[in-house]
Order: sequence, then structure tokens, then C-alpha cells
Amino acid sequence: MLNALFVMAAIGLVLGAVLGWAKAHYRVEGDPLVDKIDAILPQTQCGQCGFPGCRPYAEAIAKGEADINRCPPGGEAGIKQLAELLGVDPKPLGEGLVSKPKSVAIIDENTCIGCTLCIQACPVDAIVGASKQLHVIVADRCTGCELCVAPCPVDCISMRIVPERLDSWKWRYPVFPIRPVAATLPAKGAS
Amino acid sequence: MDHYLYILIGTVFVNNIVMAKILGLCPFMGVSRKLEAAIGMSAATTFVLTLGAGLSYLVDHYLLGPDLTYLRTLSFIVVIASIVGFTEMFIKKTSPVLFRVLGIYLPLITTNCAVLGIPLLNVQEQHDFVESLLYGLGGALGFSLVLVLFAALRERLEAADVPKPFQGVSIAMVTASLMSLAFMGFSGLIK
Amino acid sequence: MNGTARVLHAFPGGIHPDEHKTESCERPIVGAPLYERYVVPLRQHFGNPARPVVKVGDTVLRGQRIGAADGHISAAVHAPTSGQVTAIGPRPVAHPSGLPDLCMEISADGRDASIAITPIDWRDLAPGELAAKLAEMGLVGLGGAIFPSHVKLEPAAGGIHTLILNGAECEPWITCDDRLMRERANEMLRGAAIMRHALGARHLLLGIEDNKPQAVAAVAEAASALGLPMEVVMVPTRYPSGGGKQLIQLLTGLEVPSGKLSTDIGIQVFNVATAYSLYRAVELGEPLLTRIVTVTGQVRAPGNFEIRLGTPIEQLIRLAGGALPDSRGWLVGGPMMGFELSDTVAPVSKGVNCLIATSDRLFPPRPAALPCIRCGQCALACPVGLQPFEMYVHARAKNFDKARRYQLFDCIECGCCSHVCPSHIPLVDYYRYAKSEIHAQERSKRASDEARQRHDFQAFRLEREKQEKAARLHKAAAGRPPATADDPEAARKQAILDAAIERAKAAKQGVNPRNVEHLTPAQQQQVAEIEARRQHAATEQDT
Amino acid sequence: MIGSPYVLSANNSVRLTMTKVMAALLPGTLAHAWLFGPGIWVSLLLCGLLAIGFEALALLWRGYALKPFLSDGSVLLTAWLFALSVPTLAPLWLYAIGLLFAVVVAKHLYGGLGQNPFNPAMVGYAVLIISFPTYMTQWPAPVQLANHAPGLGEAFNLVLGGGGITPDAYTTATPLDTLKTLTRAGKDIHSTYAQPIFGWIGGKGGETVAMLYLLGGLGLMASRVITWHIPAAFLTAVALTAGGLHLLDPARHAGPLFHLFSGGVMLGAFFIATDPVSACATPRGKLIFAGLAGFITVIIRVFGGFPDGVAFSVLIMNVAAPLIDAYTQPRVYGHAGGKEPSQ
Amino acid sequence: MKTILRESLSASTGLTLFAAVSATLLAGIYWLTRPTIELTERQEKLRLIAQTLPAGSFDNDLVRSARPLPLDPRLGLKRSGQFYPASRAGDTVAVVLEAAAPDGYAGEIRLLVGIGIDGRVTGVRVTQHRETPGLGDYIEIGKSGWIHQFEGKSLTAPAAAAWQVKKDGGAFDSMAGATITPRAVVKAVKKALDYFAAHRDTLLSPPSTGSVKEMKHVR
Amino acid sequence: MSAETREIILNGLWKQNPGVVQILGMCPLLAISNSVVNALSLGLATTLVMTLANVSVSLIRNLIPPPIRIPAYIIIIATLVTVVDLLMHAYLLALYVVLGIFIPLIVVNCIVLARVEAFASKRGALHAALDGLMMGLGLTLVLATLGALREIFGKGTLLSGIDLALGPAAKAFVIHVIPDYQGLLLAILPPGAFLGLGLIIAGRNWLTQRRASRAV
Ligand SMILES: Cc1cc2nc3c(=O)[nH]c(=O)nc-3n(C[C@H](O)[C@H](O)[C@H](O)COP(=O)(O)O)c2cc1C
Ligand SMILES: Cc1cc2nc3c(=O)[nH]c(=O)nc-3n(C[C@H](O)[C@H](O)[C@H](O)COP(=O)(O)O)c2cc1C
Ligand SMILES: Cc1cc2nc3c(=O)[nH]c(=O)nc-3n(C[C@H](O)[C@H](O)[C@H](O)COP(=O)(O)O)c2cc1C
Ligand SMILES: Cc1cc2nc3c(=O)[nH]c(=O)nc-3n(C[C@H](O)[C@H](O)[C@H](O)CO)c2cc1C
Ligand code: SF4
Ligand code: SF4
Ligand code: SF4
Ligand code: SF4
Ligand code: FES
Repeated sequence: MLNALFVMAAIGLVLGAVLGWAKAHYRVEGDPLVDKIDAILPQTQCGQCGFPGCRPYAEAIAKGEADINRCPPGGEAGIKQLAELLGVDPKPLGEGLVSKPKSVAIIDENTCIGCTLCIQACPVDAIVGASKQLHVIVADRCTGCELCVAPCPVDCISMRIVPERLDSWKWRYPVFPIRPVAATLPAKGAS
Repeated sequence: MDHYLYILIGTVFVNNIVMAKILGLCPFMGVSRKLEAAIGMSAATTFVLTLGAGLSYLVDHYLLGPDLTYLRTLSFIVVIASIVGFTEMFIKKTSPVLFRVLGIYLPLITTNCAVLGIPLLNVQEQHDFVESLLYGLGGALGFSLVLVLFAALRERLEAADVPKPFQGVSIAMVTASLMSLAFMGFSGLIK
Repeated sequence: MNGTARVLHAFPGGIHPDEHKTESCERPIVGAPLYERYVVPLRQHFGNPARPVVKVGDTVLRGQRIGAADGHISAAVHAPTSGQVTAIGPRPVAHPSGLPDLCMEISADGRDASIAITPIDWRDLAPGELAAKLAEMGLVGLGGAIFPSHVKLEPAAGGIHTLILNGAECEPWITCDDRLMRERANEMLRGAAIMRHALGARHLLLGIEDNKPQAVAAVAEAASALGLPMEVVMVPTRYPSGGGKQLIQLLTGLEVPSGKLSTDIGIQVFNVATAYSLYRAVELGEPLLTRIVTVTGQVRAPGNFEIRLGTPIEQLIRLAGGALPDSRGWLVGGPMMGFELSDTVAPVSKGVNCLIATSDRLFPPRPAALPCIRCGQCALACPVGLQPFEMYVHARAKNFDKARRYQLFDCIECGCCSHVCPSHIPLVDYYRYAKSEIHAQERSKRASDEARQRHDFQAFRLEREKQEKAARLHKAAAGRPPATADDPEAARKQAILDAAIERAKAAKQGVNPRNVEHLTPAQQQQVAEIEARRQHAATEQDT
Repeated sequence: MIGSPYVLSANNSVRLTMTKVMAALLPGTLAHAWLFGPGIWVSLLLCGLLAIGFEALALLWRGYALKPFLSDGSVLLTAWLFALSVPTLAPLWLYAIGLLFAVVVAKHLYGGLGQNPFNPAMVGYAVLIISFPTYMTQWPAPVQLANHAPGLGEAFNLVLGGGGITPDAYTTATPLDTLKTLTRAGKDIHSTYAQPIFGWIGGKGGETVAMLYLLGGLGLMASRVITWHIPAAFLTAVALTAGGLHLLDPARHAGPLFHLFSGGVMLGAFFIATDPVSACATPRGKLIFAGLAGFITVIIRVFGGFPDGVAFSVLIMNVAAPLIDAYTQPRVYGHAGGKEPSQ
Repeated sequence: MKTILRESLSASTGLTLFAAVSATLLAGIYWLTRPTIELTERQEKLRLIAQTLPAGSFDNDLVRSARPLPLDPRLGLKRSGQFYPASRAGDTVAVVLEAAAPDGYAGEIRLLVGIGIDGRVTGVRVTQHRETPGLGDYIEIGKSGWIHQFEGKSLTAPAAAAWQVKKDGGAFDSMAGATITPRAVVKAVKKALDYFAAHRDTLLSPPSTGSVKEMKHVR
Repeated sequence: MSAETREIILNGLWKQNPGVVQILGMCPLLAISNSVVNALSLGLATTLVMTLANVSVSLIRNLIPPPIRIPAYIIIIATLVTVVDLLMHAYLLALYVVLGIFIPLIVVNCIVLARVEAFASKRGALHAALDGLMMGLGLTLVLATLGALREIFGKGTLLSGIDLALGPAAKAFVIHVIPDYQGLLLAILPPGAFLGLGLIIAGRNWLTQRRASRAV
């Protein structure tokens, strides 16, 4: 009985010392994972993931509080990269989320009243203009987050899909005549 | 000498800790999605397992003796946790590079049941100190071998058209099954 | 038939598809009449598209530059004949995507009047100066890569010891280089001599497949006539011996390091037709206006045609007697590396070296693909030593990182692997798909990095503004007489006053355009244009 | 839309590849029928039918078209190799279980043709020898030794009757089995060789069949369906390992020639280890793959729990194949050393 | 440095406390269960040993009269074992030897071999083995009656050469497909008989000193 | 039944089933499941430990200083496991021998620690107990299914070895599902364990996927 107590106490003492020492010796500083995740996210800052921007979403993923399939602008490719980074299986985009083709916002030049509301809404400073003057959206800065659409009091902002051009054209996924189209998608008869 | 060789071959191939003894599955399934991770995990486990086998023997033999056998489980797990904690600290101090590679795997080892299983098996088999140490090393090498092979195999599986219900863990299990079928080929080589 | 013997260093793999050269190589090169309408694409080369330098309605002369090179890696384009620019806009072009691209339409006036052309006295020019003069000539590689030639003629850092003329013409249907070498070897070699001079190359080699004995003879004869020290080396007929890297390996045994250029190992490769057009540009002063195109397959009169760039392809087809009834469609380029033409109104551009009318007999429909059985035939055929099936498996599963680890970007898209695959998998399509996806990902990564920076900057700016405001309020408060503490009423008044001043300041500041600090000239221009339109609209509204 | 190249080499298809392999198997199979009785045709036929049946079911379940996959010939080849590996005239249910594992578990759970990491036929074999060791050691005796070899009709009855062949006049322990039993019982190798089942260099009958497999395999090499790497490395490793052991203790261990020409070594070297889907694909990888497989084969034969080690050694190396491939990528044009794509 | 020390200290004390509490708890439970554990183990052992002897052939407490065996290759044990003399009315009638077959399919097979004073096997039981379930485990009494065939056999009947499985030309049955296991058991029983023959007198003689303390059960 | 209770039960048995969804603690699951009786016994032992561990941790969760949280949990679990071990040794010797080192191995069964850490350390004792029980039962369910599968395919019986748990009289409960069965030995060997679990997981996937596609 006493032996038992003695042995366990000794072991506990040693373990406690080791752990306490270890704990104090390296507190975790920063989380490089968040940066890595954030680097994959498209920085559209649209909030569709349910977080107020890409970085908060990245932090949530790093903490294990959010799934990796919540970002529609990132799409399948983004999910795949996240899965690869985190060592989990990729999964389809979360329920109720759809990946839209890339588009940019356009301000109707004749309607804009220069209220600056859209400027304040734009997370990436893509809108140029001063108050009471017409505002202009710089197309290649615009991430297509649509955040400026709602605030506009005269509904002059619309989204336009970026058309495919010769220099942004991509080779298509080759279509196999007899097999299901997408490789990672399962056989059609599986369910 | 032969005897020691047989212990090694036996634990690595014939009675492989994962394939034949079915221990250590959590890391086997969890850390086999990427080859690099598998290699890191293997190295970390090998270290802890070997050390754990030796230290547990000492604790069992010199601290517990025949009268305190009921403290075996408790003391072994405490010993292992201390080794993990200590290793973590030690590596962090001496080789930050190694720490970056192994760091994230070390804490996972505490819940690898092979790490406790091997010391317990050592007791069951009445191994002496050197045998215990070799048994630990062999078990760890066996674990590392199959983990790394499995990881490479899984990387290939990622691209296969696995039927939908089988995708993910299920096909990994089937693969583990066929792997252990293959490893049965070693059965009978050494008792 | 007297090519020099040289120790050849065979490249691995390669294939020997059925040859169909005789159909088109027996007839001399045929010229083309003047047509009424030409469509000149502004993007006929690798690099930035040319910038238009004429407006709709302008009259132009043959050889007049209508598009200027935009940046260093770009090439000028020229009017193929005299006439009027009738439109500048998107038109169908010969491109695998089938997408339209910016073109200039010129309606010929029939005079075919030329600008004044003056030969360049290249012998007195320093190498670099020649390249600069050529930049305006619109010369691009005619061997398929359409890379601006003046860039390739600039002196390389480490110097060039060997200039290789690529006369391999390994594509099984194309014969335009063959005919060119047979008929215009002299001019071609004079072009090569200029190249050698420009590059300062010691050795001049011409690699040519051994299925073109007449061309070999013609070149050898011309070389001795010119007294040009060079080697004409016959290489075994094995596709893709004409690939630049493969030809270098064949002739010299050297390999171009991955991700580097051949100039890094002191070698430069030019297609023979490029050499010929260089001759015309330098010795005659004529920019690149025509090229020789092989028209073959299911056409009545296959052959080679010297045709003005910008000629609608349908005219070219007519020139070859038109398609036979059972023809199915058109291939641009050879069957190994070419692509299907989506519209025959597209013009001949600098990259169009061959046009093949297809039919089910000549090009049987591709059998249905089966899964890869990892048989390794493709790896045996790959001239680069890749493991094509591994790249395929990962490209198919969209694991682009993994595909890349198998050196996807060393693939030259030669098609040998697809050719031999027993499962009939369109392997190269997967590589092209993966490569363009990776490029797109890199583009969007750049875009998102920029977006992140701007977002972070915005956060920083907002924070700073908040602090400045707070600081100002604070300062204002501190600047007041020390009585503040015991005179709350005064303090309140002062605060109200401060706030009002602040508001006024902010309002004034608001008139200054925001977010204009880091705009590129192009963006500024975009903004300016819109502003101008708005001004215009506003004045119209007023009146 | 599918792009270039628009010309594919003629007379080249999976079916043709598989047909060539089957053609190369034919001489050996004919000799088998000649030397061990026509029962093999019955096994082949039934295994073929069962395999096609399972394949069709699996394809239907997965929603794939039947025709292209059933006609690719791979499942027939699997069935053929399976039939050659399991004892002729075993009960039908045994074949069915083996092929179920081969075709459905080992092949279709992984997505079917071309994606299985393990050799399907060998998975079928391994499942059977582990589950039903008794049945798996009942081989028909060579016609020369048996007082009676079952004819076709009788063979059908045996297999379909469910009982399969039973230990009686038709069957005998194979040479490898005999060797193992007698060596374990401490008998000298020469007295073992004196057993009637032993022939000139291998087992009676078996050696001739092995020789014809060798011939067929060489033909396969000549027609470029397989490269030399795997057979050469496999056979060399078997010969070296067996030779080394023989030198150490000539009284206990059979010589290299015996090992080469008995059991499944020839079939394994040319037809089984070469299964492109589950073997290594890089040249160096193939050498390592087959070399280790040959080594393990002899080790299992001599020290292990199974009479022959070909199936298990191939399966074991199948496990290692992706890793080996990853570390033996050939040098690519323009790269300095061989690159490891996994890094 | 201070904080490190303090943290280590607090963690140590905390854990020590925990360990101490659980050790106490365990010691208590151990103390409570020990009698039962020892009893059931004894009973189990007795039951097994008794099975190797004809029912009613003895009247002594087998477990209590256990005596140590020296380490001898013929017994195949890695550590020295015990033997249990059985006596009726004070006369030794048989002994039960602990033995092991080291060359089973998957490792050691632990045996109890009962041998009558006439040198005949009274019974054999397998106490521990790792043979393949469903294949090699027919040597267990719970799986088949195979083990009964040793009863009544002696070194002379069958002849020494026939102490083999039938497949190797001996007298003992084996199941096809699993002859390694029975081979090992047959060999081990034969060796135990050899040992008995060599040490008959010491084994059968009454204990010189008091009975050996019971072996601890080792898991 | 409150929604929370129902959620806990559903999580343990189906949604977050440790055996087929979380894929934690599989070693004992696979190693011991070659018969229903073994599987059930170990499953119940694990359930007992999980429940007790959850309760104990939940009760003293405010007493444990955070830095030594995990080690303390491990000590608690190890203690409980040893208690179960001792009890089985005393009262169920035969079963104890069969289950062997897998009883002490419950300590490292990740699922126990996972539940303690994720659930019990944050919730009240009652819910914690329920969670431990349900998670344990979920595991036991999978274990038993797997055991049944393997036993039927491997031996053609069910409940063989029940006498180990309930005494020799229980031998009569053994069901010979397929009389004269050859026995697919593979099923009771390690490959059968992996394959069986793979099939069960696939089966569950199939059910959920079918439900999902029906719902659409
Ligand atoms: C992005 C890029 C940059 C290049 N830069 C140069 C250069 O600086 N100097 C040069 O001589 N060639 C340059 N080249 C041309 C190549 O050397 C090569 O001649 C051309 O791509 C045609 O290749 P062909 O060998 O395969 O297809 C460049 C090519 C590319 C694609
Ligand atoms: C697969 C392949 C085949 C090629 N075949 C030829 C050829 O037959 N003749 C040729 O001149 N260029 C061929 N090229 C292009 C050459 O690689 C290289 O771009 C060209 O010789 C450079 O000369 P240029 O800049 O004058 O076009 C081929 C390229 C590839 C990738
Ligand atoms: C997985 C596996 C487990 C085996 N287990 C045993 C066993 O426990 N006992 C045994 O005697 N043989 C076992 N064998 C069979 C032996 O390998 C060997 O083939 C057999 O004992 C020889 O018996 P035979 O001479 O009757 O054919 C096993 C075989 C395999 C494949
Ligand atoms: C040279 C060669 C060898 C083959 N060997 C096997 C074999 O050993 N086992 C098998 O099931 N299939 C074999 N196949 C057929 C086919 O590749 C195999 O069924 C695939 O594994 C199915 O995906 C072979 C095919 C070829 C071309
Ligand atoms: S949905 Fe994607 S792009 Fe939008 S904020 Fe979230 S992470 Fe950023
Ligand atoms: S302009 Fe509008 S759509 Fe574009 S980034 Fe700004 S807020 Fe988003
Ligand atoms: S040739 Fe086709 S089938 Fe063969 S390995 Fe290459 S891609 Fe696969
Ligand atoms: S297309 Fe690429 S992979 Fe295929 S053979 Fe050519 S270089 Fe090799
Ligand atoms: S249960 Fe064994 S490692 Fe997790």
C-alpha cells in the first residue's frame, strides 16, 4: 500500500516536473497555420463563408471550428488545397453555397450620385471617387465580392461576369466518352 | 545473436504490430494521407516506442516488482507521457529543424496504443531488458514500414475511381486488409 | 544526298507515325493572287499582342506597320497589301479555343502598293543593333512556337557557340520547310549567315530528317555555292526530332536544363523558314508579310502555298482546289501538335504552317478511352523521359501539385504518349488542362495576394484615421486654457466646436478623390476615360 | 472536345494487349492439359465465366457501361492466371470465393481496370490459401504418375458436384509441398529428389510447363508487351537466393534450378509480377520490385508457412510498389539527378 | 526562470496528488479483489491440471504440492516451470509437468503433461498458445478432442519412431493443412516423456522440504 | 427527452459514432472482434470505463489546473481501467484471459480521452455520463456487428465462446448459423477485421448517402 503510494507519487512528481518545465519553455507563439490557410483563401472578403472576411475564416479553420468547404469563391480548387494542407479528405462545397463565375462590379455612370457608400463598403479599395462625384470601379482590383451592391442607394451597381478571353482561356477538362466526367466524382450509379 | 535477429524480423515482418497485432491504427489511418507526414510520424514513434519499451521494463522490474503489478498500466502510461513530453522539449532545444518536422506528431503518440501495447506485451512475453528494447525497436520499425508504405499507396488511391460509399476511410480499411493479407505471407517464417 | 556524318545522340522515346508527306511535297510552292479582304490579327506571336497604330478609315500600304510591338516580347504586324482599314474588332482566329481575337480588317485597293523598303546593311551593324532594327519587322519563329525572333537574336549573356537550323519537319504531313529548302536554299542560308553573325555563333548546323534527301542535297549545294561553313546533319526520321530540345540533344548530346533556355548552354535554334524570312527582312528590307503553308489531306490539289498573312483560310482552301466531299473538318498544324479549326473565315496567321482536311479515313475517330493500365508504353515513347501516366492520373484527379511534382512543366506536349496509349487516353489534353489550370491558379493567387494587401492596407488606413482623429481631438482639448478641468461648461463647448471643425475638415477632404494613390497608368487611363464619358454625358444632359 | 494528337498508332488497344498475354499463356496451358489431364480446361472455362459474371455485376453496380470493360479482356486474363494458380478441379464454390475477392474486392472497390494496387488474381489465391489450406494443396497428379486422370466429363462432375477433387488417386502433394514436408521432417534433399513427383530439374510435368511459360514470356517480351526488367530481376533474385542457400547447406536446400522450374516462378516472373497495374512502373523500380519479390519468394518457400511464395511475394511488393515508384523516378530531360517527385 | 520553476512545481504537486489518490484507490481495490483473484486462478489451474489426470485418481491438493522444475531443453520452457505430483493416500500416482512446444506455428505452445508412474501419459492439456484460430487451434480441448489421443501412450507404445504425425509416417492424427502445430505438440509430449524417464526418481520421490510457494500468475 | 439528450444519444450511436465516423479507438475494435462474445465483452468494458471516466472528469473538472489537464485525465482513465481489469480478473477469469492486453489498452483508446476532453470536461455529470454511455454503446454496436460478421463468415456460428462470460451452461446459446460450414478463415484473421470494418463503414456511408440523395 505504502509502496504503491510512494511509487506513484514519485512518478507523478517526475511527470509533473517535466510537463511544467516543457509548458513554460515553449508557449506557442502565433499560429503559422492561419497564414498558410489565409494564403489559400481567395481574399474576396465576401463573407459567404459566414465569417467577416477571409482571415477570420482562416482562423476558424485553424481552430477546427469551421469546415474547409465554406468558401464559394475558392471553389473546388480551394477546398482541395485546404484539404491537402490540413491532411483531410476533400469534400464538396457546403450546403447552400454555390460557386459563381468570377464577376466584377460595374457602376452605372449615369445614375451614380457619388454618395461614397460603396467606397466604404469595398473591402479592397477598388472603388475610386470623391463625394458628390461619380465613382468608378477599377476592374482589375475588384474581387467580385458584391459587398458594394447592397449599400448603393440608387441601385446603380451591377455585377458583370468576366468574359473568357484568349489570354484567360483555359483548356477544358477532357471529356471521357464512357466514363463519368469528373474524376473525383463517383460513378453515377453508385447511389 | 540469432535470437535477437529473430525478434527483430519477427516484430517487423511476421508479427507486424499493425498488420498482425492490430495496434496503432489511429496514427496508421490518421497520418497516412501524405508521405511526408508518415515519415515524420514514423521517426517520432520509433524514438518514443523504443525508449518506452526500455524504460517500462526498468520501471516494471525495479520499481513495481511482483507486488505492485496492478500499477503497471498506470505507471507505463505515465512513463510514456513523460517520454513524449521530454522528447518534445529535448528536440525543441537541440534541433529546431527536427522539431518542425516531428513536433506536431509527438503529442499524437501518447494515444497510439502500440506505445502502451508493446511494453505490456513485453511483460506478457517475459522479455528481459535487451529483448524488451529490441521488441520495442522492432515494433516501431514495423509500424514505420507499414505506415510509410501505406501512405505512398494512399497517395495513389487518391486518384482512383473508388465507388462512392467506399471513398475515404472505407477504402483505406480495405487496403489495410489487403496489406495485411500480403503480410500474412510472412507468417510462419519465425515463431 | 550528302549530309555530313556526325555522332548523333539519340533522344529517348519518340515515335514513327505513318508519313503523308508525298501528297504535298511533290509540287513546287504556289503563289497566291491578291484578295479583296484581309484580316490581320494583332496577336500572332508569343507575348503581348501588338498595339494598333492605325485607325479605322486609314489607308495603308503593303508592308506598313499597322500594329506596333507592345513591350519587349511582342512583335509588330504589317499590312499585307495596300488598302483601307475597314474595321478593328474581334474576329475568328486560328486558335484552339475558337475564341475571337482583336483583328484589323483591310480591304485591298488592288494596287498592292508597297512602302519604300530598304535593305539593312547587317555586316556593319553590331549584333545588338541588328536585333533592335528587326524588332519592327514582325519576325517571329515560323517553326511553330511563334516566338519573336528579334529577342532570340539578341546576344546572349554567355555567348552562343552553335546555331542550329531546324529543318527536321518531323510532323508527318507538313512539307513547307521541305519545299522551302529545296527551292530557296540559297536565300535561307543567307538568312542563316546573318543569324550566325548576329549571334556570333562559331558553328552552324542544319538538322534535317533523312526522309528529305532532295532538301539535303539542295542545301548542301547552296552551302558550298555560298562558301558557308556549315554542317548539314541527317537525323533519323523519328518524331519529334524537330522539337528544339530534342534536336539539340540529337546533334550535340547536350540538354537544356529544365526551366532554362537553350541560350544558357550556348545554343540557339531557328526554323529554316525563319531564316528565310530573316533574309527577306534584312537583305530586302521587307517585313514578314507572307509565309508558306502546306495544304493537304482531303483536298483536291494538295501542295504548298506562299500566302499573305491575313488571307482568310477559306481562300487558301480554294487555292488548293477545295475540300473533297467526304472531308470532315480542318486541322491547323500537323496532326501531332495541331488543333481543330473552328471557322474557316479565320485568317492565316504567322503560326499557321499547315492545313489538313480531315476525313474518317485519314483520321479515324478516336476510339473510346479506357482507364490507364500503367503499361508504360507512354513512358517508353516520351522523348523527355517523363512518366506520362503519373502526370495523367494526377491531372485527371485535379491534384495539380502532384502532377507538377512529376515535372508536368517539362512536357513539350509532343503527343507521343497519346499516340501509343493502348487505352486511347487523350493524355496531352490532360496536361494542357492541368497546365492552364495551374497558370490560372497562379494568376488568381497573385490577384488574391494583391487583394489581401489592399485589404490589410485599408484596415491599417482606417485604424490610422481613427487614431489621428482621436489625437486631433485630444490635442485640441489639450491646447485649451488650463481652466478646462474646473470649467466643464467651457470644455463641452470646446468639444462641440472641435467636432464641427473636424466635420468640416472631413467634408473638405472628402472631395479629394479617394483610393487613387496606387493606380497603374492603365487603371488611371481607365478611370480617366470613364470620367470623360461622364463629363460628356453631363454636358449633354445640360443642353 | 479532344485535342491533338489526331493520329493514334494502329492496332493498339487494351484488348489486344491482354490477348497477346493470353496467347503467350497458351503453350504452357496446353502442356498443362497434356501433362496433368484435361481438367484444366474445365477450371479455365468455369473461372472465366465466374469472373465475367462478377465483373458484369460490379460494373452494373457502379453504373458503368458493360461492353467496353467486359471486352477489354483483363478480367479473362485475371481468371486465367487465377485458374492456373489454384488447384485444378477444386469445388466450384472455391473458385467463386476466390474470384469474388479477386474481381470485386481487389479490383472494383478500387475503381476497376487499371486502378487496383494489388494483383487481383493473387489476392484471390491468397484469400483461398489462407482460408482453405486443405483444398489448396490438392493438386491433380501428373498423368504419368496417376493411375487415372479424370476426363472432361468427369472433371465437370467433380467441380460442379461441389466436392471438388478429394485426396485420392488423382491428387498428390506438389513437389514444393513434398520438399517442405520432408525437409521439415529432417530428410536429406537427395532422398527427397528420389520421390516420384520430382522430375528432371523441377517437378514432373511442372518443369515442362514452366519451360513453356518461359518461352511464352520471352515471346511477350519480344512483342513489347512487357520489358525485360521484371522477369530478369525476378529470376535472377530467385536463382541467387536459392543458390546462396544451397551453397550454405546443400543437404537441406534445393538448388537454384529446382526453384526456377518448380511452382509458380516462371508464371510469376513473366505473367504475374509483370501485371502493369499493380507492379512498379519505372525501370529502376521494376528491378527493385521484382528483385525483392524473387528474394521473398524463395524465403517463403524455404522458411515460411506456405509451400510457394510467388503470390505472397508479389502481393507484398505490390504494397511497396507506389513507394518504390515514388523514389525511382527516372531522370527527366534537363534535370540533374533523378528527381523524387514526392518531395 | 522563476515562472518555470513555479509552473513545474505546481504541475508536479498537482500530478503527484492525482497519482497518489489513484494509487490509493487502486491499492484499495487490489486489496479487495486479491483474494478472489487468487482463488479463481487457483481453481482454474487446478481444474486444468486435474483434467490431465484420470478423475478420482488422486486426493492431494495439486496446486499446493507444486514443486519447481529445473530448466531443461526437453521441457522447452524459457523460464523454469513447476510440476505437480498427484498422490492418492500419500502414494504418488502420477506427476503433471509444465512443458512447452517452442516450435508451434505462431510461437510457444504451453502444455501440461500428466504422466503416470508407469510412464504412460494420463492426459495432456494446452494452457496457452497462439496458433491460428480455426486452423491450428484444434489442439485445444474446447475445439476438438484431438488432444485425447495421447492418453495411454508411452515411450514404447507407440515406438519412438512413431512419435510423429501420420503425415510424417507416425502414429498421431493431424488435420490436413495444419500439421505444424500437432507436430510441435507431439514432439513436446515425447520430450516430456523423455524427461520423465530420465528424472523419474526425483519426480516421484516425496518432497524434500515443504511445498514450494505458489507461482505468481504472470499475464 | 430533451433535445440535448436526444442529440447526445444520436451522436453516440450514429452521427458521431466512434467506430465508423470518428474512426478512433479501432485497435481493440479490430483485434478482438473475431467473435461476438469477445466484441461485446470488450465493448461493454470500454463503455463502463468511458462512462466512469466521463463522470469522474465532469465532477472534478473545476479542480484540475489547466496545464496538467491531459495528464490528469490519463491518470484517471488508467486508474479506472485498472479497476475494471482487476474486477474482470477476479470475476471473469476466462474472458479476462481472452481479452488479454486489450483491457489495459483501453487507456490509450483515443476515443476515451477524446470524449473526456471534448465533452466531459465542459459538461455536467449527467450529460457526461450519458455521452460516455452512448459513445461506448455506439462503439459496442459496431464491435458487435463486426464480431457477428466475422464470426458468421469465419466459423459459421454466433455467440461461440459465450460460456466464457456466462459459464459453461451458456454453451447451449451458441448458434450454428450455417451448419457444416467450411469456415472462411480469412474473416477471423486480421485481414478479415480490416475488411469487415471497411464494409461496415461503406454500408453506413451508403445509407447516409442514400438518405441525402432522397432528401434532395
Ligand atoms: C517565356 C519565354 C522567354 C524566352 N526568352 C528568350 C530569350 O530571352 N532569349 C532567347 O533567345 N529565346 C527566348 N525564348 C525562346 C526559346 O528559347 C525558344 O526558342 C522558343 O520558345 C521556341 O521554342 P521551340 O524550341 O521549342 O518551340 C523564350 C521563350 C519563352 C517561352
Ligand atoms: C514536338 C515539337 C516538334 C517540333 N517540330 C518542329 C519541326 O519539325 N520543325 C521546326 O522548325 N520546329 C519544330 N518545333 C519547334 C521547335 O521546337 C523550335 O521552336 C523552333 O525550331 C525554333 O525556331 P523558330 O523560333 O525559328 O520557330 C517543334 C516543337 C515541338 C515541341
Ligand atoms: C495464415 C495461416 C495460418 C496458419 N496457421 C497454422 C497453424 O496455426 N497451425 C498449423 O499447423 N498450420 C498453420 N498453417 C498452415 C501451415 O502454413 C502449413 O501449411 C501447414 O501446417 C502444413 O500442413 P500440411 O502439411 O498438412 O499441408 C497456417 C497457414 C496460414 C496461411
Ligand atoms: C503483362 C500483363 C500481366 C498481367 N498479369 C496479371 C496478373 O497477374 N493478375 C491479374 O489479375 N491480371 C493480370 N493482368 C491483367 C490486368 O492488368 C489486370 O487484371 C489488372 O490488374 C486489372 O486492373 C496482366 C496484364 C498484363 C498486360
Ligand atoms: S467566402 Fe471565401 S472569399 Fe468570401 S470571405 Fe469567406 S473565405 Fe473570403
Ligand atoms: S467593387 Fe464592389 S464587388 Fe468589387 S471588390 Fe469592391 S465591393 Fe467587392
Ligand atoms: S500508354 Fe496509356 S495505358 Fe499505358 S501507361 Fe501510358 S497512359 Fe497508361
Ligand atoms: S506529350 Fe509530354 S508526356 Fe507526352 S510524350 Fe510528349 S513530352 Fe512526354
Ligand atoms: S486505438 Fe490503437 S492507436 Fe488508437
